[in-house]
Amino acid sequence: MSSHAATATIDHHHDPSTSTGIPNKKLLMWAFLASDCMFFAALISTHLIYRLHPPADGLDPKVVFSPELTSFSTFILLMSSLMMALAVTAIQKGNLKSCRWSLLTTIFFGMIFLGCQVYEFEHFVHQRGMKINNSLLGTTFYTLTGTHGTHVAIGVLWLSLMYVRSFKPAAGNPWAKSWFSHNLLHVVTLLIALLLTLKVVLGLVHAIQTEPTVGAALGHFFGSEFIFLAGALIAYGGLVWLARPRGPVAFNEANAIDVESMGLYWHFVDIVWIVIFTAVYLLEYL
Amino acid sequence: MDALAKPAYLTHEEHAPSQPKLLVHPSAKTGLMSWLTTVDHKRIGFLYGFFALFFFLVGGFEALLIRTQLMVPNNDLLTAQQYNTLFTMHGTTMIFLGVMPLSAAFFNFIMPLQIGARDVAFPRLNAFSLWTFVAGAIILNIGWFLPSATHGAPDGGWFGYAPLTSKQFIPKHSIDYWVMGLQLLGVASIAASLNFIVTIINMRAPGMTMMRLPVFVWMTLVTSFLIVLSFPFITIALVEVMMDRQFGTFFFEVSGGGMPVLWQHLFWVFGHPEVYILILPAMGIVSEILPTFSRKPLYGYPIVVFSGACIGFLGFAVWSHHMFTTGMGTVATAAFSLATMAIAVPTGVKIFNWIGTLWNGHLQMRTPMMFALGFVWMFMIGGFSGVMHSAAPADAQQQDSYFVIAHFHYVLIGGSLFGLLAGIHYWFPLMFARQVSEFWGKVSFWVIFVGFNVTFFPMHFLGLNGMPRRTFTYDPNLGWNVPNMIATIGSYILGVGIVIYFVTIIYTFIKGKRAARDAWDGRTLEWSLPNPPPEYNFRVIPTVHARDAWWYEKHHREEIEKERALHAKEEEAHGGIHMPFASIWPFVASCGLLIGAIAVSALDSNPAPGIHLKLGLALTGAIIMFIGIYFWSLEGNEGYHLHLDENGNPIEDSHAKH
Amino acid sequence: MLTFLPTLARWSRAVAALAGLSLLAGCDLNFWRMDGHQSTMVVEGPVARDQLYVFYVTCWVTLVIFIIVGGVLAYATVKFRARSEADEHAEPPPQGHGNPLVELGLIGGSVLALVFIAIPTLRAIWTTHDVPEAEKANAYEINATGYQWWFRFEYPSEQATVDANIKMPLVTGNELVIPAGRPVRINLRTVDVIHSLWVPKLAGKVDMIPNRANFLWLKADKPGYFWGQCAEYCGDSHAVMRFRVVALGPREFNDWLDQQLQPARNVAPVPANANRPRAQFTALRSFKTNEAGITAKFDVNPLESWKEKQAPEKDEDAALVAQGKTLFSSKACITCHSVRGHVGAGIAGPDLTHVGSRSTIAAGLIENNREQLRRWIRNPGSVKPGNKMAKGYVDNKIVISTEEEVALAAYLESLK
Amino acid sequence: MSAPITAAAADHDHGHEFSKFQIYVQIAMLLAVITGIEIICVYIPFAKWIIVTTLVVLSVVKFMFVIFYFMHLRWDKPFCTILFFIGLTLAAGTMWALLALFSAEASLPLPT
Ligand code: HEA
Ligand code: HEA
Ligand code: HEC
Ligand code: CUA
Ligand SMILES: [Cu+2]
Repeated sequence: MSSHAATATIDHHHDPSTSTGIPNKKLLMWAFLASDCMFFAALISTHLIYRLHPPADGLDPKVVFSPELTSFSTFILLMSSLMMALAVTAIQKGNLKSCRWSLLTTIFFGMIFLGCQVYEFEHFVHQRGMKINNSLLGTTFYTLTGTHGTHVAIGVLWLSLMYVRSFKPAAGNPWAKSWFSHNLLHVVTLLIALLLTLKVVLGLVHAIQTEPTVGAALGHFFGSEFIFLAGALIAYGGLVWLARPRGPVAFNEANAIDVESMGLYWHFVDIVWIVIFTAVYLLEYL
Repeated sequence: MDALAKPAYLTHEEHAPSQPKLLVHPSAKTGLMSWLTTVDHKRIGFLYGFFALFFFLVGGFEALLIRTQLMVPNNDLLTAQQYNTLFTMHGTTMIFLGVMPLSAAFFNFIMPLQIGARDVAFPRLNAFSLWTFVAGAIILNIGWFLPSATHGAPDGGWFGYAPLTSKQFIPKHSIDYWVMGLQLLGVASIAASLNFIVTIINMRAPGMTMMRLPVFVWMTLVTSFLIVLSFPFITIALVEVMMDRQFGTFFFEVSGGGMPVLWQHLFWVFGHPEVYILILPAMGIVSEILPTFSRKPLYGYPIVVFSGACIGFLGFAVWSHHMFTTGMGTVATAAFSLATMAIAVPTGVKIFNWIGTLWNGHLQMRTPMMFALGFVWMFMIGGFSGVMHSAAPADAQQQDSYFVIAHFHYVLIGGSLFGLLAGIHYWFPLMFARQVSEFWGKVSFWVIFVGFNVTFFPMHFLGLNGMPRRTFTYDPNLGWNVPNMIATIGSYILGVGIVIYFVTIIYTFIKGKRAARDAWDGRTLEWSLPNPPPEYNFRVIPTVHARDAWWYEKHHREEIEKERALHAKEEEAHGGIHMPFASIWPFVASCGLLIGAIAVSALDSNPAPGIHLKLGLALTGAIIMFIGIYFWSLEGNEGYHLHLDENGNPIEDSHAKH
Repeated sequence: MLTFLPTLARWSRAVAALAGLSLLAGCDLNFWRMDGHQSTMVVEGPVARDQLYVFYVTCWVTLVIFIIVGGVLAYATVKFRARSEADEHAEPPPQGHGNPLVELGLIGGSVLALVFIAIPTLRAIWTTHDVPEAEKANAYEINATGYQWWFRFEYPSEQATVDANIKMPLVTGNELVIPAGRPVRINLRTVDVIHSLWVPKLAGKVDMIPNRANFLWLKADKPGYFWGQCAEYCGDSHAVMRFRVVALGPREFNDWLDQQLQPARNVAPVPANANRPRAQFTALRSFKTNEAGITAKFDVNPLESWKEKQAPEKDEDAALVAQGKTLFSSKACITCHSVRGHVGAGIAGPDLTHVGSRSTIAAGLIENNREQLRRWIRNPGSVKPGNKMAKGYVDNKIVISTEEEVALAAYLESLK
Repeated sequence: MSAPITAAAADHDHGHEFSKFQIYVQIAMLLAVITGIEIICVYIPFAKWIIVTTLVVLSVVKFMFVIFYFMHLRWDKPFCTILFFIGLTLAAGTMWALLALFSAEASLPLPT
């Protein structure tokens, strides 16, 4: 069930309480990812089959897609994967502070990716006229990338909860009593911060895509997004305040496996994107 | 439920933990709350079995209505609509709410005992699977109780071929129930299977190497793999249908370029592994029963295991044999035809090895053994008609005829169901500490056996004589009257047999005579336990020295005693027996899923305020689920410890968090 | 030694039960002759014959295996069973684990058996797939389209007269007339959901799938009348989506074509004073739901009975027919049905230009005669659940009196 | 894979802990570069099959780097790799079979 040793040095590649030495959670995650491969196989097959036989008057993806933005978000997702990997190494070495920072960065990158995707969808719908219910391309494209986006969103939520959880006070910490309500507040603030970030990212991308120069873009951006930017900054301030140290916490090396399995999920979402990026976007440009 | 009542030491007052109210662990050991919050794999297994048998009776009742309608030509007992609903629900119910959960009941109850574990790897995930399965069952059946003009129970056939399931052809909500119901069942099955995979791979007792696992455990493992790898396909396919119905997408919509045949591929990529999901657990059970009652190890254990895995994975390469008549072209047809035939080889290997197990044995003809032998015979016949289907040209005549109905009822009833009924009899003494009457057990077997054959054997002839399936009526001039009449009478006999079976079981459950420990002179670890097994299963985790671990222990008593005493000390030094806390949160999460699924499937988006209500309720469901999962994750891996003396009496019990 | 007696008794009881059953059913158990109208075992064309041949191979191979494996299983069960209570608790038998050589042998045997099945299977996959190369030139092409719940047949190579200068491919419904002895290649299409075209005596089924260009080929050895049915669940009335196939010799086929290519027939008006009996407006007896709409006529001598239908009825009442013809437009029938040469060019329902010459209506469900026509026109929904024509009645608020019913039936019957 | 419970294994790979940071960063850079190459690739006027093959190979390389390094399959018990590859192979195989089936002439949709 759970590992007995909580303080002694932990070998992160061997859990003596299981038959194989692989921690249960890790095994669960790998099995789930094997299953998730099949989910995406079904979705990608659907998309590709319909790309193989597009309806005669269907949309041309080359007209719809905008490769720059997608390349950018691909890059961001790769970087988030890097941060995730660093978070895992950090907690494995017991470096809680570094782990938290890496988690936050991962979350942040994840939000940028989501922001780009939301922007992309909105752009495709309103500017390029591709809706989920007006073309087969829209149908399969939005469903496939949307499912991936949902995976990212769930990942972000998971990361956020893990981040907040890392403040759970250890047994004996007097703060433990009031922690529960504090924890709720923390979650809510983080979610608000994330949503505002999303809004701001959207605004920024929009500005960059519509304005000819960087200066104009920034002007546009600050003009329209000022309130949200301010709100986001306040929320971040709140997060920093909520995260002030309050005695020993119940989150340490022993929790590395939690972070690690979450990381596996996150990386998987990343590699699915690697496939989607090639199969859905790049192949269209040949 | 006295038989399942827990020993007295579990009714202690809990220490009040210094935690906010919401995080206090439920401590009820009896009553409704204890069942809703249980994380004990045995209780969860029991609940799976209870619901499965209930739905099996419902599905059987539907079958009897079907048969009654077909008893005579041009019968008008049922309308076409009702009939179509009945066969759809009969198939769906039997497969997803009858046989699969009944198998899951055994996985839950027996598998951890057989590998010498105290629980599954993720007890609360297990509870979540159970309740999500119940939620799915509710959604599937909810249509019966709503107006049939706008709602109604599903009526698109159990494989719901597009585009019949589209809004255009079936505008009412019946299909939405089918989609969302199956979706929840998929979530439940995948979650449960992931749990079983981790449990089997990681929670084995020391010495229980993979090649010492009981065959039933192996089949659980293979089945679980099949589930996690095949359900995604139907999940995505169902998502696509749902999108088509709710958001006007074009996945299977011809006017937008969609290809309905894609649904068939996505469905059968799932559908064929699914039929092995239905049979492998039964094969596992039979592979336990035959050795026990032959008093001899399973013949050719490694090859039986290997062929099981082989069947499982070959099963992914044959799906298009359900589509021989969809005009796939010669090459594809030939390829799938040959691949399908190939499956007969590993399956045959199992049959041969079962016979090998009997050979030179001392066969004890007890009820479980009768069902197990019935399984071998009937499954063989069903398998042979499967091979006839696999020859594509012959199948062009058989597909969608009663020949298929005959084939799959032979493998499903004569196979899966016989195996599961055998399993109930076999493990009954262990589960409920009661011994089922041999006489009534055998009576029920023979009535079921005869009724089954009388029902389904004539269907081969019906099919070859051109009777298509899913027809609510037929003309009297086609030569189908007599076999149909016979089949219907047979189904009544079968019904009587089932009733005898259940009455016997229920009677035994309430008043049966107490069963001795190790009632059948068993071979695997579960028989080393007292009956019913205590909540912690093993006082001391056993060390396994041989394939039939308990048989070995029985023949090496002294050595084992010594080893056990030593290990007891060691475990005590490590803090005693770790038990997980009960938890209500998995149940809450499932309730959230249920509410969300009802919102998506039962509510109209228009007229006017509809969409708001729908979104609102869906969101409510999502939030409840989220809350459930959140609190569940806050609980962490906490549990308490038990300390027992040699006789299994508590020394003291303390709570410790982990 | 006599311990097997109880078993024997049990088995005898089982057999007796079976025998009793058949008595109960009150019929002779001749159903394994399997020679019904839709039999796949008594076949009349090369495609079905190839398929049957493969079936026999699978059947014999598995039967032999069944006898061998079943024999060994039965022997083991009887031979090694514990004879008594004491025997059960005796010293357990030797704990043998298996023998790889036996396993290998059995695997080899199984593979060999499968090769026996696989070879004819592969051969037949190719022969049943498409018209053989040698006969391609001689093949006759037909387009079949599935509708919920009836079939439309189109003869692309036959140009039928619509009026003086318009010609269109010949269209019929629910009764497929084909040349006997000639391969027929049928293109399979559907306008709504999946259907499947199945004439068991001529060929196995192939599905009609939306957005997919399927086809099947078949050949009738000699002239004949065949029963067919939709074989893929397609909604409410799937069970009663049937059709018939009529195979005719070359001369007769051409005669039939000639007749069909004509526009709808007009019944010559008879002088007003001619002393003809007036039609009798007998009330239609009330049919029970699902009541059979067939007589033994087509079972006994189907092809002859069909041929009879080709000639005009003897007691035609021109006035009544004329009245029916008017009603056919005024009652909105024309919105869904075509009667080539008369008013009416609807395409939602079967083409009725020569409906009088078909042996069945309502997609093979009921026989084409006066009584059944009236039954159908009065309440199509009760004959065929969910029927689109019934819906058409409701949508168009069509009400038909008994008198009108008779006239319409007379008109339809006159369309030979 | 079926090893019974053993005592905690020795600290076999504490050596590379230090360098992991660098490995990760290097791999991230590599992935970014490969992505760049891919994007450029599609505009190179070579035969289509060459480009497609290149793209597939490059994606697979990226894929493998992520699972073996970021997801540390490389340092984990081989069983994790086996487990994941069961799903991966089946997924790839099924996808391939589906695409092959739908590329066959019999599966062309009706011309519109
Ligand atoms: C428990 C479930 C189960 C099992 C185990 C099987 C097992 C098999 N099935 Fe069956 N099948 C179904 C459930 C199952 N099936 C269902 C539910 C459907 C219909 C779905 C629907 O349309 O609604 C179906 C439909 C179905 C079809 C499609 C029919 C059609 O719609 O046209 C085909 C075609 O190939 C088929 C083939 C097989 C084969 C070859 C096996 C093989 O695995 C059988 C192997 C076993 C043996 C052969 C017997 C023992 C072997 C020996 C003694 C060795 C020697 C034998 C030989 C060498 C021949 N099945
Ligand atoms: C495991 C699966 C399973 C099982 C066990 C069964 C069991 C039975 N099945 Fe079913 N069947 C299917 C799976 C199964 N079936 C599937 C998948 C289909 C295809 C559906 C489709 O086409 O979409 C099908 C279709 C099907 C048809 C074809 C319908 C058609 O195509 O038109 C028929 C017809 O005879 C039939 C009959 C029976 C009978 C008589 C039983 C009997 O064995 C049932 C025995 C049980 C009883 C007789 C119950 C006795 C109980 C009581 C009398 C008490 C009742 C009390 C309460 C309700 C509280 N089944
Ligand atoms: C809304 C459309 C619609 C209208 C209006 C309609 N029909 Fe029909 N008709 C159909 C359809 C559809 C069928 C095929 C029904 C089936 O077999 O499922 C049919 C079948 C028939 C048939 C049987 C044809 C065959 O070969 O099986 C006859 C005869 C017929 N209609 C006559 C009439 C008459 C007479 C009227 C007017 C009083 C009429 N129909 C009005 C749609 C319509
Ligand atoms: Cu058309 Cu069934
Ligand atoms: Cu199958």
